[in-house]
Amino acid sequence: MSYNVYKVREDFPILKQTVYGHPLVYLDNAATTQKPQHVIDTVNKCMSASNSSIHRGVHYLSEIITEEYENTRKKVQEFIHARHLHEIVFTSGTTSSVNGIAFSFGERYIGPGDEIIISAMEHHANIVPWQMMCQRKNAVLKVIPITDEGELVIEDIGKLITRKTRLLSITHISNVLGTINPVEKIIPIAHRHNVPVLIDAAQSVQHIPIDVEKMDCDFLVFSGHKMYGPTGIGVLYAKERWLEELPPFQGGGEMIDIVTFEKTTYNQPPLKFEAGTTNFIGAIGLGAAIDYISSLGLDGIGKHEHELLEYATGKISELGEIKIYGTSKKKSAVISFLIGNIHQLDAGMIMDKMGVAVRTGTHCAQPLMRRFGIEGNIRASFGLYNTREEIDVLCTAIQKVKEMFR
Amino acid sequence: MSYNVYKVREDFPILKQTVYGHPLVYLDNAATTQKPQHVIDTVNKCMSASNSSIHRGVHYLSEIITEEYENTRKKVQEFIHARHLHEIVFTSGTTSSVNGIAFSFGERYIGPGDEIIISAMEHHANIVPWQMMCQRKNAVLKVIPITDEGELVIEDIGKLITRKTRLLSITHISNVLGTINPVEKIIPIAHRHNVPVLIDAAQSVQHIPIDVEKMDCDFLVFSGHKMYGPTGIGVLYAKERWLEELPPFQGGGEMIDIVTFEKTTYNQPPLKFEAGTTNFIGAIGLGAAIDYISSLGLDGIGKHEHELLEYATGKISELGEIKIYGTSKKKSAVISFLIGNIHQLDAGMIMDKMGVAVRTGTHCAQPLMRRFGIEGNIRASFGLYNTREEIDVLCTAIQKVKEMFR
Amino acid sequence: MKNLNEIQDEIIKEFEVFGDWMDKYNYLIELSNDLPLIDPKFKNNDYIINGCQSRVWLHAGYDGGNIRFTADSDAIITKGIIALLIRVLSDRKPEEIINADLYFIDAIGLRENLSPTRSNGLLAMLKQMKLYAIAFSAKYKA
Amino acid sequence: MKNLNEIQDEIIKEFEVFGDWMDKYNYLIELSNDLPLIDPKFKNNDYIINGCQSRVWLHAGYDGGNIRFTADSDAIITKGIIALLIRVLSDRKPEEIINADLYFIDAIGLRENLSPTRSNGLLAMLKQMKLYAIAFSAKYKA
Ligand SMILES: Cc1ncc(COP(=O)(O)O)c(C=O)c1O
Ligand SMILES: Cc1ncc(COP(=O)(O)O)c(C=O)c1O
Repeated sequence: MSYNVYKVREDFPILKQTVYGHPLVYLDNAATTQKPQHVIDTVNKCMSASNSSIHRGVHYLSEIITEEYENTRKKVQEFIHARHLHEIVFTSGTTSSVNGIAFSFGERYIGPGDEIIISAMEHHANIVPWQMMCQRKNAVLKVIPITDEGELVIEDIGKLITRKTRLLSITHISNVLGTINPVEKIIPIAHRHNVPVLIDAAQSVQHIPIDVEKMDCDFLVFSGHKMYGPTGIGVLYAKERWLEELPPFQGGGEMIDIVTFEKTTYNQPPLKFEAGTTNFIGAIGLGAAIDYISSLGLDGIGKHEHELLEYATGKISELGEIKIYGTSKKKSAVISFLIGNIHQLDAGMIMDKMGVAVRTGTHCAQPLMRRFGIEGNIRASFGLYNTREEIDVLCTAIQKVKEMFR
Repeated sequence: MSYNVYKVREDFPILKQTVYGHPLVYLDNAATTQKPQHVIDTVNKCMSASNSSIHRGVHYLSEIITEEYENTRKKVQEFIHARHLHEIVFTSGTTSSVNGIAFSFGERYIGPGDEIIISAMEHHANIVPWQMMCQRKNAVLKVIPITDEGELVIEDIGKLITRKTRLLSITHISNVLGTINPVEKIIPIAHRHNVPVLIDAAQSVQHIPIDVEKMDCDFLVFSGHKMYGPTGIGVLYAKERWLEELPPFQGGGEMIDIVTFEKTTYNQPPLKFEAGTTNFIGAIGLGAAIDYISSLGLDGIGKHEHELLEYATGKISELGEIKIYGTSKKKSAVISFLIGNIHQLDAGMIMDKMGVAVRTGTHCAQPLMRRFGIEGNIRASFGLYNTREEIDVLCTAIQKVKEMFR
Repeated sequence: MKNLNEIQDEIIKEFEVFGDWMDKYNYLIELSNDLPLIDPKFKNNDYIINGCQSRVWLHAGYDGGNIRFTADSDAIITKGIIALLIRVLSDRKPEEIINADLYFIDAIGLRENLSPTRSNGLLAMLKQMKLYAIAFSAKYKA
Repeated sequence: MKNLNEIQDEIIKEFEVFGDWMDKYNYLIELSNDLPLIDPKFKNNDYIINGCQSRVWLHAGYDGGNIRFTADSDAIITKGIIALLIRVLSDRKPEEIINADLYFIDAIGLRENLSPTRSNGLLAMLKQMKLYAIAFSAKYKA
């Protein structure tokens, strides 16, 4: 069956909206995605029919909601092809997942002079937690450079790794450049030096199939809200042995085994890492998002989005005076650009009034902006419901911007 | 206008349910509360009409959702009577709030030999984060004892405080005993010794009016899901000066000012403490919950719940062979008890099959259980929608348990 | 002696007569008296299986090719369910235990009691029973 | 010279003629040329107001009881809005600036540009203007 984007759009109530009299053209999907009716209904049902505290109750509602929650864990496991169910930890988002690991990994393994490697294209969520930890532990943060096309300089990775390197943390797909990093090449390099690897999949899990077993990453993190699910829910995947060895990053209810004032022993993973009342409604909503994505199929979604990318790249380039940031051969459906020397904020404000929602600014990647010598740019990022017609509207809006600021 | 609980119940779709053929009698409100239609609708609307990434966008949806989010911050501020808007930080729940403060406070102020004081009636969420921090910093955790009635031994607080005491962290209301601690007495004692105070309001904010200015606490934490709001959202209130002095507990997008690989500077509070994409949908849902509570009025709610407590305490005691844990004069609507020497799990399972949802076990307060020499007990906790008739059903269920295990 | 599935079918039959949950639970309470109790000397932390809601003690003995289980719990309904599990699994060869498909639990409506999320220790106990079987099998094969 | 509110009303009138957003923005772009530009020597980090989306530089001079503002921004629409703010607030006594109620912003539909959540630096600039007024007022009263 072929992918019918017009039918898909009907699943998203928000897309029927008009903005300043124009149909909404939502091209800010790398920031957050819209929710299909199935996710909305699931969250709704959860709050209307099964809400109750998970794990701890022996009563009926508690039983049901716990089962729904644990079923979602299973869905996540299957979605990313993890070997074990207990390798899936629910967090409140990518940022929490990275912070959690940065803390626990830091406590357990990092001492003065040790090194963490990230890349020049990371989102702040994969920079700042490591900086904070390095500062606490007197460790060193090293950075893999990128080319002008926005590709990692793979040859440099081997050179950056020393006997002091403890972890490599990189993004799977850049939220600005769209670059799909060759993790299948990078991870073996790191592993050859016994360096574990964290993959920030915030921008990949909604676009391309993930198989953590094949990929062989040690950690993988992502957010629900960027994959058509609710806010406040995210995932931390970690190989079994890490979850066993690492200390918990938060303390509280549920994550404990025995608590005395003198000493506390912890529960088994994943519960060891899920302190307090988790966002179980959000998690169950995330389960619905996974079901939704699976029902469309990531292959079809990926193909559709790739077509949009090619179409958009062609059309936008044709407009002239456009500089695109990120021209990697393997690219996800994100286009960051500047129009002549027009300030991105000026452009964004005009486009907004034409119903086109794009992001302007640094996209939480200031070092990357600095790498390209710019203060910020405009980013159009596509999702499974975007159409060619919307790209035409985007181009009209760019044209209008050019006219106004000429 | 008098409080009409039957009318109130109509706002909660889940309460219309039957369980094993019996009407649901939900008495597990201290674990989590049910959601009124207004909260469900707000979350629904948020996902259907205004969802977009907050703060960072210049486009229409981003504008609207940011305004809704910041309006909720204002609602929280007014609800707990905080002096400044920026003293309200959104977290993912009480547990996260306590962990966050334990981390940041630990990093900034705690050294070897320093002391943190908690009490013997704390929830694990207000024990384990301090233990973890004390272990990291070689600090000492001290515990205020409680009486057999379940009241803090206030006289001991002054004795426990030394020149090494850095923080006092206690619960406002015990989730097991129902004790309403006299924070208006305790906080001045601590402040007289220059010791700041954190109040765990997870069990109070939905039952009694809170005025942090009057109370003069330094920190106050609570969860949305226990006050008829969504899961995955909570609040950390802190006095302005603390939020300025304390380092952030998580790093990522939004909480930064300028990021370079060498050095990162942070945003102003509250954003400094809200790393990454927050649970803005949950926050807006929490705003709806606050509106709902305010529309009923905490005074009316408190009076209704207190009547339920008195009625239930009388009726349950009359059944005979009941031991109630927590008999403080000032008590919230929670009754923990054991029936003769019947195991709490046996009792809970029978009651469940009669439609009565109570909690059994240690209620995430193992040290408190140990203090009373028990493995666990049964807890019935009331919310704004519970009725006398439901307490009658509870009593019938207890009676049945007694018969079966006689 | 009946085989493992015959016993399961027998239990399912027994439970069919019960009209409601209370009858079922009354029967489980009755059954709790039939539980082959663990020797008090084993009722210690070496043999405990900690659920967060109730405690279970389990011992496995090996006798003439068969494993014999004895147990106890502080909660009575839990004890009744253990009595059923032991009735099905005790005095059997390790292989039978390892390969057992315990469909009776679902059939008599006690599935929730053995769900991974129930913290009564029963699922952990069942795992422990299979582990004992694997251990004995390895030991006496070798 | 017109008082502060007369100027606000004048601006509101000017904007009333615009049928759509693009006309408004075109006018703001035009206005950006009228902005009394900050002396280049002040266009440095001491005078910068950082929004995360655009940068604004602001200088305040004091002349015969009145405050005179000059400014600049890297974004043109931002510059246009600053031009309006300066038209209303510049060359006025500190007290007028401190007490100014800037209702014209709402009236011409630019409220969102001065919302606390917009990170274009305009709200911070407005605060800074009032702070200058307070500072000059204190200095020359004392
Ligand atoms: C007194 C008290 N503190 C803290 C918590 C933890 O709250 P949460 O699980 O929502 O983080 C609870 C609830 O379980 C509680 O009752
Ligand atoms: C590559 C990347 N990593 C991390 C994040 C942070 O995700 P979140 O804000 O959901 O925690 C984002 C999204 O902003 C991202 O694009």
